[in-house]
Amino acid sequence: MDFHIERAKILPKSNLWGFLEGLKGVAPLIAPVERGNKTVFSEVNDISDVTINYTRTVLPPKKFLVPYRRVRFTYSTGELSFSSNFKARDQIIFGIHSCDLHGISILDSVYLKESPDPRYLEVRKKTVLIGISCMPDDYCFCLSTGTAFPDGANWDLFLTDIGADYFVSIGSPKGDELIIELKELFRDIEREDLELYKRSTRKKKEAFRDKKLPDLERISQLIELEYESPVWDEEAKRCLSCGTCTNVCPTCFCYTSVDVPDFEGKTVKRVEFTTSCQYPYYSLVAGGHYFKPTRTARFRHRYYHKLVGYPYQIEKLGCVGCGRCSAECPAKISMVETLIKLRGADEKESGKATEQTSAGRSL
Amino acid sequence: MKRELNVNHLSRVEGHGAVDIVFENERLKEIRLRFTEGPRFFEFITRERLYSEIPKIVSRICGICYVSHRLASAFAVEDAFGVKVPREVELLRRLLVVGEYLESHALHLYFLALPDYMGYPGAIQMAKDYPNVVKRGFRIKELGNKIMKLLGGKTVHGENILVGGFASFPTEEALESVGNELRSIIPELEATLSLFDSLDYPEFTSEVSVAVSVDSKDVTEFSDTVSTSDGVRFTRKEYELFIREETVPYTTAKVSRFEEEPFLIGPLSRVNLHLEELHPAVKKEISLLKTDFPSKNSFHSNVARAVELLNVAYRGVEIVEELLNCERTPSKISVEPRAGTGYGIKEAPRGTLYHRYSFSDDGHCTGANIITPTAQLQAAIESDLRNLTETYSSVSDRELRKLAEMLIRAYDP
Amino acid sequence: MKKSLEKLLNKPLPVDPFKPQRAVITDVEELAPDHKKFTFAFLDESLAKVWDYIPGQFVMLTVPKAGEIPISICSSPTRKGFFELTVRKVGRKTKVLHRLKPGDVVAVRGPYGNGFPVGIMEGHNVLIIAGGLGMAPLRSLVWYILDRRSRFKEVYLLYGTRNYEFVLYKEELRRLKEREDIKCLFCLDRVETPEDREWADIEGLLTELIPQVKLEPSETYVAVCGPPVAYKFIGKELLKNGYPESQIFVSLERKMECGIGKCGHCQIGYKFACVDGPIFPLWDTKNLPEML
Amino acid sequence: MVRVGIMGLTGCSGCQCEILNCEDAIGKLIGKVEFAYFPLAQDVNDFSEFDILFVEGSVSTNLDREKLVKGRERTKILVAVGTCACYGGVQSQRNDEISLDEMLKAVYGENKLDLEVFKPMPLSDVVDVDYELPGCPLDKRQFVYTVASLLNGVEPFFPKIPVCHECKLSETDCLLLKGIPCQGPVSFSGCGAPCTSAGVGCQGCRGNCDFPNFDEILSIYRDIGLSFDDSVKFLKVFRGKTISGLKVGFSDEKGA
Repeated sequence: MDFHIERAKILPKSNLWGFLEGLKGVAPLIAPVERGNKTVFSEVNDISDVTINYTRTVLPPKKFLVPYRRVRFTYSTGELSFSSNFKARDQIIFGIHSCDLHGISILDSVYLKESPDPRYLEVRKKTVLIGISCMPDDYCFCLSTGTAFPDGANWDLFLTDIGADYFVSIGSPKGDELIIELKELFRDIEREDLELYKRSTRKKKEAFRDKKLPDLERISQLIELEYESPVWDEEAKRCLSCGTCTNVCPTCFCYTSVDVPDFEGKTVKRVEFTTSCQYPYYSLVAGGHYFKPTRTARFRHRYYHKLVGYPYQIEKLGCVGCGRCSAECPAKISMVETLIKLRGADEKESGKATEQTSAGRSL
Repeated sequence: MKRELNVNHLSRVEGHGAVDIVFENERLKEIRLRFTEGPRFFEFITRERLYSEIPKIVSRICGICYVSHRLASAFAVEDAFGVKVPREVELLRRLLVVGEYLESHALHLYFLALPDYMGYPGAIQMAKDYPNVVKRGFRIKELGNKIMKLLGGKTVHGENILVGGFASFPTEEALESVGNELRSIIPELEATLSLFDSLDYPEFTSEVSVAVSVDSKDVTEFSDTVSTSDGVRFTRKEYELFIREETVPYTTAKVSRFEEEPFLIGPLSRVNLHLEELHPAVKKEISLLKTDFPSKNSFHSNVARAVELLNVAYRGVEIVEELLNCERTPSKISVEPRAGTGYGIKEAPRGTLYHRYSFSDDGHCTGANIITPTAQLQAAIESDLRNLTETYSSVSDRELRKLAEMLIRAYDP
Repeated sequence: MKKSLEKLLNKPLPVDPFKPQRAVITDVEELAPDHKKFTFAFLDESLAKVWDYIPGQFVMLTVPKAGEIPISICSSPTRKGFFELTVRKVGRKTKVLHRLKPGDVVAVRGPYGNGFPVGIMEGHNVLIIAGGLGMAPLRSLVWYILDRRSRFKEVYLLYGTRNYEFVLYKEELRRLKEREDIKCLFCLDRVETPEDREWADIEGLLTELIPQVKLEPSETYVAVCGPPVAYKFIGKELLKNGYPESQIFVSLERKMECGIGKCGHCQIGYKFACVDGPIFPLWDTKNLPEML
Repeated sequence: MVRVGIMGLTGCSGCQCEILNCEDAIGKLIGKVEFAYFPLAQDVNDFSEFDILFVEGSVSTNLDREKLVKGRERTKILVAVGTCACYGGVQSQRNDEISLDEMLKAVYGENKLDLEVFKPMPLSDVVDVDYELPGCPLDKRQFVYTVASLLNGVEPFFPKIPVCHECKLSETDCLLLKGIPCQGPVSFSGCGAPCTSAGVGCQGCRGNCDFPNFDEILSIYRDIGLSFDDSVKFLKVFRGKTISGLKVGFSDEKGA
């Protein structure tokens, strides 16, 4: 047979545990594990804890790239010499869904495009990302955001479930090296595998057929033009400003930094902690002026930043359709519903088109 | 001629207390132990609240023995609604008590009482010369805190202690680690016991003749009945019939009496009453002490406290072992409110604690009564103070004042 | 896309943009109640020689123990070897800064932000409108222009504040008023004391001074800095007098925490005040609804 | 030496105990500060002058008030520790429902006390308070951070963000979504969300976050089966006077 693809391999499902064991031998392994009724990304010691068929984790894998609380520097008060004892470690994050891979690629742009953050870059260089295919639940809308499939090259390996096997796409030299290291677990691709792989794409898209999806075409302009829409007030009335939506978001990156001196007054830590645009203090300047004084302003700001701000700054939507913000919202506010309401009467019409346009984008 | 000896602010006690010793013509006329703590109306603020809110609210009566208040109120609510908790819940509650005693007794012994006998104003100052002794106190306290945090959710006012059980149980690994730490703290507790046994306590014989305690072999066990040293037994329902409370104008705590007499509760009372039921290893330790139990010297409360510390640690190890082999149950059983009154009693570190609540059929509290150890001890302490003043009639005012403070502290009111 | 991402990750570790440079306070001057001007010099002399900035840019100043604050530079880049910051005591960090004395060491990152488009302004008239503490960043622009006077046409400075007590850079501005190459018009909200009377051209608001400016609007660039509430009225008045909105630049205050578009606090609509601003053309206020 | 005082008014002493639990911090402080006044821990106490005075408990009697006023006069910085000192504590939850006389009668009957008694109130009703560290009990880390900051002449920084922040970042299931009453979205964080991670709803012991949305939280409680009255009582336990007069339609102008 002359059929030969170097950019992908087949991992029989029975070899998955061996593969995970192998990964763990290379570097600390982070993977989804069950905790209570939820799934979370966590470092695993025992690979039997790893859960493969999960829908979404509470927090995105972002927490292993940008910790929620981190010390940027320590400085001495006398000499004022700044030092960081931060050292990135090698790590492998396994089991990332496509939306979260896209989320990481957005973070890459934010942190690395201009004034790159050396700390993020160091972590990112030492991190191997291994994705896995998934099926949507009621909160997912990645088909609308164009993030249902792993495009781009910010990942190293991606496992697509094709029935008895995983179709393993190789995204980077680092990914390739891992495959070579564990080559006895893999086999070459055959024509049928490729057919199954293509079918899996269709299968995921079909799973969205009966779901409510927002139409995101021209969304930036829509949001700008609907700035005064009463929909914002209606939705914001229910908003608790609790910050859950931004804390679980794979692309949110805002933080506040505070200098914390020690008792002796000799050294000071500059601590950065994740924050949320939904908190009033976020826009409070010294002197007591709130730039986003109302709940509506804060609520709208999140949509504005995700759907207008990101496209302006990094030429991508800031939403990857993972559904976390809706799934975790204590007030059950849904991003999809809000966007559908904003589009109003036109939605029915353009909703039909969604399927075609998104499909065009994703394949 | 009238002469008054006052201690206006009792230090190293929880809360606010003051003592007046009044002499007239060189004869002792009156002793007043005043608790000047502002009233907090707990019997009132619990009213109209849902039964599930009660333990949380009354927990705030005391920051040191919050576990006792939460459990006593949970017992009362469970009594009113006819709830029986599974063995696992009961064992975890008992383990919680182990934590509470470790924290409370270590705090009292090392930080409130010990400086008196070592000649320091407080443990912070004592730490400079005796860092290891203070460290040991911290270590015991820390383990107590750890247990309370693990089971209760927080070190102080943990919200995980609910009517019907707990919102969540600890993991087996966490329990195992508690068991190991309890085992490894035992030498420290033995050292504590011999330290407190070796201190010079003032010669003193209390005239309070009746000792009262909940009927259980030790503080980590719960019971529905109370017994006294003169052989009377009564149930928790009858508590208010036997222990009578009255209000006196000079103190915000109410004063309690048993058969019109002051009575003793707390560690010394418990050790005296249940000497034979202590853990065998503790009994062996006691036989080596210079302090003789049962003791009538109220200052020996401190030794009794050290005895209890060691005892709860041994019990804790047993409880953890049983827990690890226990059948898994849901952490909280469902509670169906109904109209009625419930009673709860529990041995708090300072003494017997009593809670009573009445509920409407939808589970709202319609009435409450709480009798705290401090209130019940007031009469006994006053009696002891009178006795002390007479015993030490020849010492200077300064010394008498100091002795009075030490005596009151021994009760840890 | 694939290529650009690879490029991002293959970058060598950059110079840490979060790491500040040490600078010593060489002078502290009390300008008005709660307003002080600090003069700094970098401890690293080679840095001091090359460190450059544009009027309207800001630095992130580390006040030891208290934290970082964004402050506009009020000195002109035409004068080398030092830089100045005027700070009002208003929050927990500026309180600590106000306690510092000459000889104390702080740390500085920057300059950040876009600054005024001085290159584009060259060859045109410049109208500078300052309200209150807004005089600080504009002082930088004033001296930049005066030090390169020949590159600009007519220059006006309008400055308004509460009363004489709150006038910043009193002596300096007095001397400016005597110069021929810049026209200064001052107003005060309240004229009560003799000093007020001596200082103010009018009692009233900056908007009342605008009609007095004798410049060809289409040939003029306008730089405005002051309290946000004033922008609406000043903008309206400028447009009424024929100044094109693409030639009016306003400086906006936001809660910058990182200075380099990473922390998010300074977002205005879809823009970041720290990288896209803090100087924005008035035209942007139409598109950034929360700007003013 | 910096002179520190730790004083308790009407409360449970839980916050002072929690301060005594800060073993590391106390160890480091010895030698840096002088505990001039700390009656819970020492019997030699000097109330003459302080740099920093920490006050626990609510003002409930004339003795509390006198002590507090004197303390305020004698200290440079006054820090209210714990929910009682910040908002009035659990004892003030029914202040707006009933008169003091009725309260006294319910507990003490017809008997009179020697003390002058008021409805329990927060320190700020009586004197100026520089900083508030709420919590029942206060949070140890916040106490340590506050002391460290004040010793360095810097004001501590506590943004009033909701408990959900810390809860969600520790990947705890949202209890409201599970039908368990929780005050996380309207309560001031800083505690590390220990209650929600144990599966108990937040009880709001640290008081309000900035601009709490009570309307929405009440409607969520209604959806999970709590009556309006019980919901309001639930919210009132720790909020003292900061919530008195809560009714539907209550919302802050600015945060609305």
